[in-house]
Amino acid sequence: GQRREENENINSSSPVINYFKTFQLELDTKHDKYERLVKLSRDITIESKRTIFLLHRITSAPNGEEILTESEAKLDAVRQKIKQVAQEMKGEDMHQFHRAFSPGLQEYVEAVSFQYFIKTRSLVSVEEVNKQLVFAAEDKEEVKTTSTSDAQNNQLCTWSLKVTPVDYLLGVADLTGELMRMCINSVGNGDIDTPFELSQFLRQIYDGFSYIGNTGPYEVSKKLYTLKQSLAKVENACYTLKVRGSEIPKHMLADVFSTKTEMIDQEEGLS
Amino acid sequence: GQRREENENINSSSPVINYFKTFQLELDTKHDKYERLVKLSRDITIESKRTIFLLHRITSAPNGEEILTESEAKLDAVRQKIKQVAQEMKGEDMHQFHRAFSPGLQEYVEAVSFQYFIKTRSLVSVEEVNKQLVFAAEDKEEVKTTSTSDAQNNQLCTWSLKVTPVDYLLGVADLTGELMRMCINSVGNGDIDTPFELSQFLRQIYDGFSYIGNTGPYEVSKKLYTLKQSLAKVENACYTLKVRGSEIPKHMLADVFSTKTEMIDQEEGLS
Amino acid sequence: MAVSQMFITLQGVLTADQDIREEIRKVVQTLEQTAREILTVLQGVHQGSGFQDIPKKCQKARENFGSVKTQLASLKTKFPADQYYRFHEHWRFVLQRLVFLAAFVIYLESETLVTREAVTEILGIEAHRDKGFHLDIEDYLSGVLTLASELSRLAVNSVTAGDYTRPLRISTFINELDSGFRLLNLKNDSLRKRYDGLKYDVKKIEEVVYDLSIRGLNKEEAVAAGEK
Amino acid sequence: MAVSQMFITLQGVLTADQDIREEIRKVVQTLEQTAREILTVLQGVHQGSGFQDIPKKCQKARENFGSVKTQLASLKTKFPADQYYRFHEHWRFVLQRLVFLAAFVIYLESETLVTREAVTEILGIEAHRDKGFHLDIEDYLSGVLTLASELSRLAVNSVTAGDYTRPLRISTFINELDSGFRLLNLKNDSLRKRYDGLKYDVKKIEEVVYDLSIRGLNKEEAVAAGEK
Amino acid sequence: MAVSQMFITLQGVLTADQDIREEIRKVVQTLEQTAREILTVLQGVHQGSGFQDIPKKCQKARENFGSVKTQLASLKTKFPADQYYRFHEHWRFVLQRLVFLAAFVIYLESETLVTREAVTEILGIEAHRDKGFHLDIEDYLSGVLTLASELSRLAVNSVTAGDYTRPLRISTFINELDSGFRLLNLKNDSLRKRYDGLKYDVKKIEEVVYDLSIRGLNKEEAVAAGEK
Amino acid sequence: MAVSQMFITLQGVLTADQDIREEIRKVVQTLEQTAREILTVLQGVHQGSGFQDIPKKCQKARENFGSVKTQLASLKTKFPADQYYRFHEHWRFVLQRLVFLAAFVIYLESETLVTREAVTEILGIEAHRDKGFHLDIEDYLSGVLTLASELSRLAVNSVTAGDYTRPLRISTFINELDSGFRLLNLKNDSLRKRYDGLKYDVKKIEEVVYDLSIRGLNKEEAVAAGEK
Amino acid sequence: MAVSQMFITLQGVLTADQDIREEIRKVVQTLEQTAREILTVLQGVHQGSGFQDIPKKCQKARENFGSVKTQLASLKTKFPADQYYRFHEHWRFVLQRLVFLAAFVIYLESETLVTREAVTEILGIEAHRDKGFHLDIEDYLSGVLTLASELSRLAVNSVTAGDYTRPLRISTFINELDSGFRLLNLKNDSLRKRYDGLKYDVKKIEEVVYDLSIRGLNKEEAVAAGEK
Amino acid sequence: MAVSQMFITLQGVLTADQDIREEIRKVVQTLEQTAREILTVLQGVHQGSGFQDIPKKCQKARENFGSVKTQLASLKTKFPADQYYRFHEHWRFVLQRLVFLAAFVIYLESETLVTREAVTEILGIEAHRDKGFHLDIEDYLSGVLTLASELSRLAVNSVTAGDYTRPLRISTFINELDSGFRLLNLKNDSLRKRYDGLKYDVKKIEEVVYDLSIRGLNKEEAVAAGEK
Ligand SMILES: [Mn+2]
Ligand SMILES: [Mn+2]
Repeated sequence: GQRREENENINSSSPVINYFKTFQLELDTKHDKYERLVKLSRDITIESKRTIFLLHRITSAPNGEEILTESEAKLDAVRQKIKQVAQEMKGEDMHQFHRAFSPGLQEYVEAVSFQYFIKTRSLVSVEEVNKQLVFAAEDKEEVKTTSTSDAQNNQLCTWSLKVTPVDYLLGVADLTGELMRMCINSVGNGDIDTPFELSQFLRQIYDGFSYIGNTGPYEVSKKLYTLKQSLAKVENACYTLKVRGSEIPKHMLADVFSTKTEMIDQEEGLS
Repeated sequence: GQRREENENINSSSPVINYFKTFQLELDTKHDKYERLVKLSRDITIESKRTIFLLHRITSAPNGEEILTESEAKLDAVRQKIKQVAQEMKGEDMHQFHRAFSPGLQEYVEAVSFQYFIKTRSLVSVEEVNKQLVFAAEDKEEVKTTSTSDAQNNQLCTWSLKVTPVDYLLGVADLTGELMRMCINSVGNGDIDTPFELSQFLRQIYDGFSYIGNTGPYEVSKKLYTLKQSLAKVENACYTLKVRGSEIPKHMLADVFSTKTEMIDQEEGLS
Repeated sequence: MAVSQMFITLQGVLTADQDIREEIRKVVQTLEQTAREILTVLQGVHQGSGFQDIPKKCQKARENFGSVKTQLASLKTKFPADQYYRFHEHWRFVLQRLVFLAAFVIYLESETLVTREAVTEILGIEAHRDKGFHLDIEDYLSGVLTLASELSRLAVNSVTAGDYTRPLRISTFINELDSGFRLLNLKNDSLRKRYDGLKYDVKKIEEVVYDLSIRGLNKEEAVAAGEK
Repeated sequence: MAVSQMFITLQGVLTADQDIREEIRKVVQTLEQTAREILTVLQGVHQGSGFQDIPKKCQKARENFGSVKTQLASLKTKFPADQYYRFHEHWRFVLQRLVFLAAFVIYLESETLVTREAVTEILGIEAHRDKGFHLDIEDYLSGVLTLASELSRLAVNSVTAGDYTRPLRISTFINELDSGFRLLNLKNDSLRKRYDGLKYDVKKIEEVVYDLSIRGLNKEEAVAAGEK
Repeated sequence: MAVSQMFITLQGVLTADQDIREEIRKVVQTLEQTAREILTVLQGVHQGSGFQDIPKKCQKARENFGSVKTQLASLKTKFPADQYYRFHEHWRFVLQRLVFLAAFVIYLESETLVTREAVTEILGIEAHRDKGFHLDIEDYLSGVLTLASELSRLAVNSVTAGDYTRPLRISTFINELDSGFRLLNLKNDSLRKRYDGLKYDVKKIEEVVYDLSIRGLNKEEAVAAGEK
Repeated sequence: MAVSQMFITLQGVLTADQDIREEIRKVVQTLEQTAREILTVLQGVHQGSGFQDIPKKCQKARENFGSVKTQLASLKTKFPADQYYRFHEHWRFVLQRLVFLAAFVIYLESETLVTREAVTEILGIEAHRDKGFHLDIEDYLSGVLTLASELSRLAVNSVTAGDYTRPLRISTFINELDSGFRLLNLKNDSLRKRYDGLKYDVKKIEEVVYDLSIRGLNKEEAVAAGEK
Repeated sequence: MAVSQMFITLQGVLTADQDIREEIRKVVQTLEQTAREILTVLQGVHQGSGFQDIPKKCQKARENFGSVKTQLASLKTKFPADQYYRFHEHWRFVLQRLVFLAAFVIYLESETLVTREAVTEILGIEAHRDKGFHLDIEDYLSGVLTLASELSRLAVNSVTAGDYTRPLRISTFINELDSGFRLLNLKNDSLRKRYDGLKYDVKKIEEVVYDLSIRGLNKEEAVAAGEK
Repeated sequence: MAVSQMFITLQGVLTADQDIREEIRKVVQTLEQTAREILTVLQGVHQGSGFQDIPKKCQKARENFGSVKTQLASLKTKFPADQYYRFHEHWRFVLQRLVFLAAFVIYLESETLVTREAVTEILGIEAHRDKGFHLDIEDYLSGVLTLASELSRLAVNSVTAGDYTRPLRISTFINELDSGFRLLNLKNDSLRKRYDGLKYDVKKIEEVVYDLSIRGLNKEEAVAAGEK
């Protein structure tokens, strides 16, 4: 064909070409990092979700402690992944890559705040969440790699990652869904105190979100509807507990439950 | 609280619980596999895209061979990733996980058919694509792991993955976008034969897709509009070449281009 | 010409695929019809009088499962055995429904949870993928969740019919199911959504049991039952 | 109360964030105004008479860049230095536009491609992220692509103005740019879409050069130019 | 010119069509107004005092149906009889609403399900397609499903009003309806979706009956009824 | 040049317009902040303890409405009086919200429906279009519908807080509202869609009343109330 | 039982309806297949070599229209004649496509606009609604608009193929069409949207004619044509 | 009952509003019809022969604007003068179209840009908001942008018609327009989007001028013009 061949040869040694080669490297490096972060984020999401499932398995005191310990271990593992994100972010502007790992962090906030609620019946603050995301570099692995190149970094080096207020809010908004599930579960398990505690707590969060209203970003406002529905479910559950409790004097309730438990024992014995 | 504690203890030894523990394992295994496949698919997509970019760098004969060789190496690397997908699919119904890796395969088809067009000026068939996706298991690594457990598998074992007709069609539909880019590039580089070849080829693909029409799945029909636009761009480019060529007798064209090239040389010499 | 020939071949493949789907759809329609008939038979247990002749209803349902077996046997001839998940969406819904119906029959007969193996036997299909046309685990679980919701309804209606012990037994059964499901890590899909409904079934039954307890109706009956 | 207090604090953070954005928006608006003014100055080169006094126009544009510097200096005081990418979207568009304008001036002055370093100097910002308010690489590239499209227009208009050599020089320049961009692996984002436009600019200039060639206008001029 | 002449003719047809639609829209608006009035009359039955004078309310609604008849008679004059389905969408919604209202009146009067024939008589239209302006079967079914949901509300409110037997009768009626619908093989359209809602109505009414049973309120009444 | 002179004039007009919008936006933001604060105050009534001090909460809300009045007074100075509808979209949402809040306060104080006149008095604006900055009728209705949904929540929570008579009163109130809305011929717009939600609020409250009735809790309370 | 009997009857009607739709769908599928084959034949004219044997291609398309006639004849036997609009959606799309194909053939043969009457003759259906299975006016217009866009493509490709006079004739034809459409008062529906696209076709063809004019290629050819 | 009385009053207001809208819609339809007729008259200038009798066409269009005046005069009687923006959306589109048509006539007559004042005079409405039914500034600008795109088409067609000087004059005119728009600080709305299209019109016209230049057709004509 009638292609210009000489032109090419000239180009390949041109300064523009060499200049663009550095751009190629810069862009590829950035995209590769972004991709690694997306993968880490997916891992963080999945493990956080599994932690939440685990925490829903707490239904009574005996297995409670055990599950809390197990969830702590799981969250530690998640934090190890977050540490990897933090390492990738060392020296970077985290906002540049934020979209890549934000979904994972939100899910982590959901899991960690759920665990915190179960332990303390209160809301974990964004500061407390972030406190756990400061990592020291004393692990064997890192020491090994670090000691060869910059040995002086050996002990001072820490990595940290900050959950943004918006990530935190989005995680807490999703937490309310889990709290609603926990509430309905409690009613089903005959636990009549937890639902009232939960409705109190959820109302506080709901009031908080309505106070923020539309001053936050769109993603936060978008979750308000679901949040309102979760609150309605919890309020309805408490309403039902109250209404049915009205048919019997309050002091008898304990008896009712113990009787019921006996009965179930009997049933079990038969089968 | 008034929680039923005994009930839990009974449950934990119940046959239903043990039964569900097997479900837990089965589901987790499946989800983990799905996740690994999604990650592989992303890798396949990215590397295929980069291969396409590489192939667009062919503008003249001298660097053509070199780039083709390099693209072959890149595609080999992609196929190694596809091999990992195939390994994951060994003994599975690939349709169960198809959604996880289908985007990657489509992008691979796009890349491989683009390379094939450049080499042969024709359309690679789905059979030819699949022929390259049969993998032998003679790599050192696999032999090592295989030899311990089932040694007899050592030599016979092959893995393969089939691109479905729909994946193939979707990949080819996207290929037309790349062909359009190649066409416009050619015009810009003063190559006046390639655009006419491309318009011929694209029209054939377009006619093929119109022949299929809406008998295929929705995703295929959805791409028809873009395909039509790409064809229009290519037809317009050829039209322009023809119209401007009409102002000068055909046999003079070669002269015109050589003159131009000289001129450019001159320019370069000055700078 | 090469390209047009290739597209004619591809179009052939696509058409063949659509023909398979058409065939599948037809069989699935008859399956849905049969499933609706079994459902109508079993719905009778919710009626006041229906509590007496549960065994008869189960018997009748079991006969209908004969037709289901034939239809499913026909279904599996409609497509290549190793492409189950290629066409899964077509029968997924009706299969979940059939699992529920089988699980309901088994529960009414023996008050136990049907296993995946047992349900596949009733339906005349395989329990494991590598054996042939099988039952997907999520479809099995989905059918079981429908059972839970049906049982919460049954608990309510058995009280209306004057049977005060059944709700207690249902309560035990459903609580066990609930503990089982809690072990699972579900994705955010339709199964997860259906599982979220289970909590409400558990809650409903808990309320029925509570209503009986505060009226002492559980003991009375227990005694009465003991006397029988 | 703890929770409500926490939300009040969060709301404070969000409000502060919005205030920052509001401040940024204001500065960006003045930047857009200045950019439009520079554009109007430079657009003059497309007019028949404009080809004579290119140096004067560049000079005037350079003066305007003084205001840009001041405005950008003000912009960087509006937010914490390490949160560039948090607010990037706000100035991204205008910065790309300013890169284009700087690149256009440089091209008109010296017919060379402005480097990232040079453009940041003109704008009074940093070339590298770790130094402070910098120029994102994709914004730089995006501005350069706008230059390409402006040059294809310039090639057309310089023919109208009777300048037959400029198109040839633009052709060489743009071809080099094109070769450069081909080296990049772009994502499917707006930069990619803009890069796709480059092919059409190259094509357009090729057509102009062709039109000149078949009329022998390139040689004539080359000679004429040589004589001057 | 031939082409323009042709388009003038076409425009004539289009205008005629638009005029028809305009006419239809106007009549449909008056129909909606009348339907709202009937609804207001019938809504009275949910109020505590409303239970006494149901016959009077039905009487008043029947009078309003006189206007409906006139309006529908006018509607059918607005377009050629064989183009019913061309304009169906315009009156579909209000017709479903009127079916519901007629079915509600009939239920309140006689606690039976209005037949398609009966409803068309009340509305003064045809039951069968080939006779003229008729009632489409799916519109009939849709109206009946609205009745079911209204009855579940009525069951709740009749308990509040102290009428403990009505829920039992409603329960029987709704169960029959449910069995009836189970005989239908519905497409996956809006009717199917509305039918899926029926099971919630069934469940709601069963729970009302349960609430009465566990408190012995059903027997009491039954005795009281026996005594009367 | 004539054209450029003309555009400079036009830009003057555009700038003035944008400045007005900017001013409006700022006032609207403070209005939204105040509205959110009132909401936070009033939401306290849903808390178990909140039922005691409703009057105190209303008092506090009324004080906040003082700020609203000032802010709205400021808003109306920001644009020419006859251009209300030109900028309507800016304050439409917050005005609907304020209507709701005023209606909620009035309901909590006197259990009556705030009239359009009353609400405009609380907000310090005009009831009628020709008097100046007024309350659009659809905005009024929209705010009232929000009240209905808040009251259905209040009915639920008042039972939880042990107040069994409030739901009965809410039920009567909502039924009246529902009848009122049925008199309106709404267009197929967002208001119509919101009105469709009203029937769910009506139903929800009827169910609360039902739950109280079947347990005799309505009578009990009535007696207790009589004793007071 | 009365209700179940009634529903059995209803199901009979529904089944009949579904069978009709199934039958229609099958015929429509074969029509689509034939339409695609005609399209493939006619698309050949865009290939450089295709310009020689247009008559042969038209001939072949005409033969295929024989099958279309048979298939449409079969289609109209599938449902009662007065329910055309009940099932219109099923064949609407393919009918528009066939109108386009017939209009394309007629244009290629005689460079005239096919009339509604002519197209119905080619398809073997009625031109007027009251005669039976007819061609809806909007479907006719939609097919004609597709022709316009195909002709703009043809204008481009005929130049590529060296035919410089055809674009001029196409331009005249399209301008007539455009004037025709401007006589219509279209609703704001899909036809209106498609008509908005016509102006791009007009513009495209005008640009082709321009390209020929400025190079004197129109005159050249005109002379050549005159010489013939 | 107080509430129902209140809602009856509200319905009165709503009805009045709906009647106004209906009236407005009718007048707007006749305006659209007239606008289409003017457009048809003016489209003639793009045809080869149309270039001769531009004055006659303008004359005819001017007559049609008489009807426009009457219709607009009728429109402003349909609603209270201070509610212009309440109903703005109804006539916005047609008003922009009329602005374009008036601007086109003025351009054809005098090759100048119609001022806002002039266009309002042609339409018989006010230029300023406070005088009554006026022309919104953004609607004026929108109409002017439509003119730009029409002129780029005219440039192309005038070359086809052999008029080689008009494109040069159009080019100058459009460049002035472009500079004018660059003085505006447009919001990110539909006007901004339409303005972004202006640069394509500018470019298109520059390419036409280029085509003339490179072939020496501009000089030729200039000479010819000089000779006249
Ligand atoms: Mn969650
Ligand atoms: Mn691609």
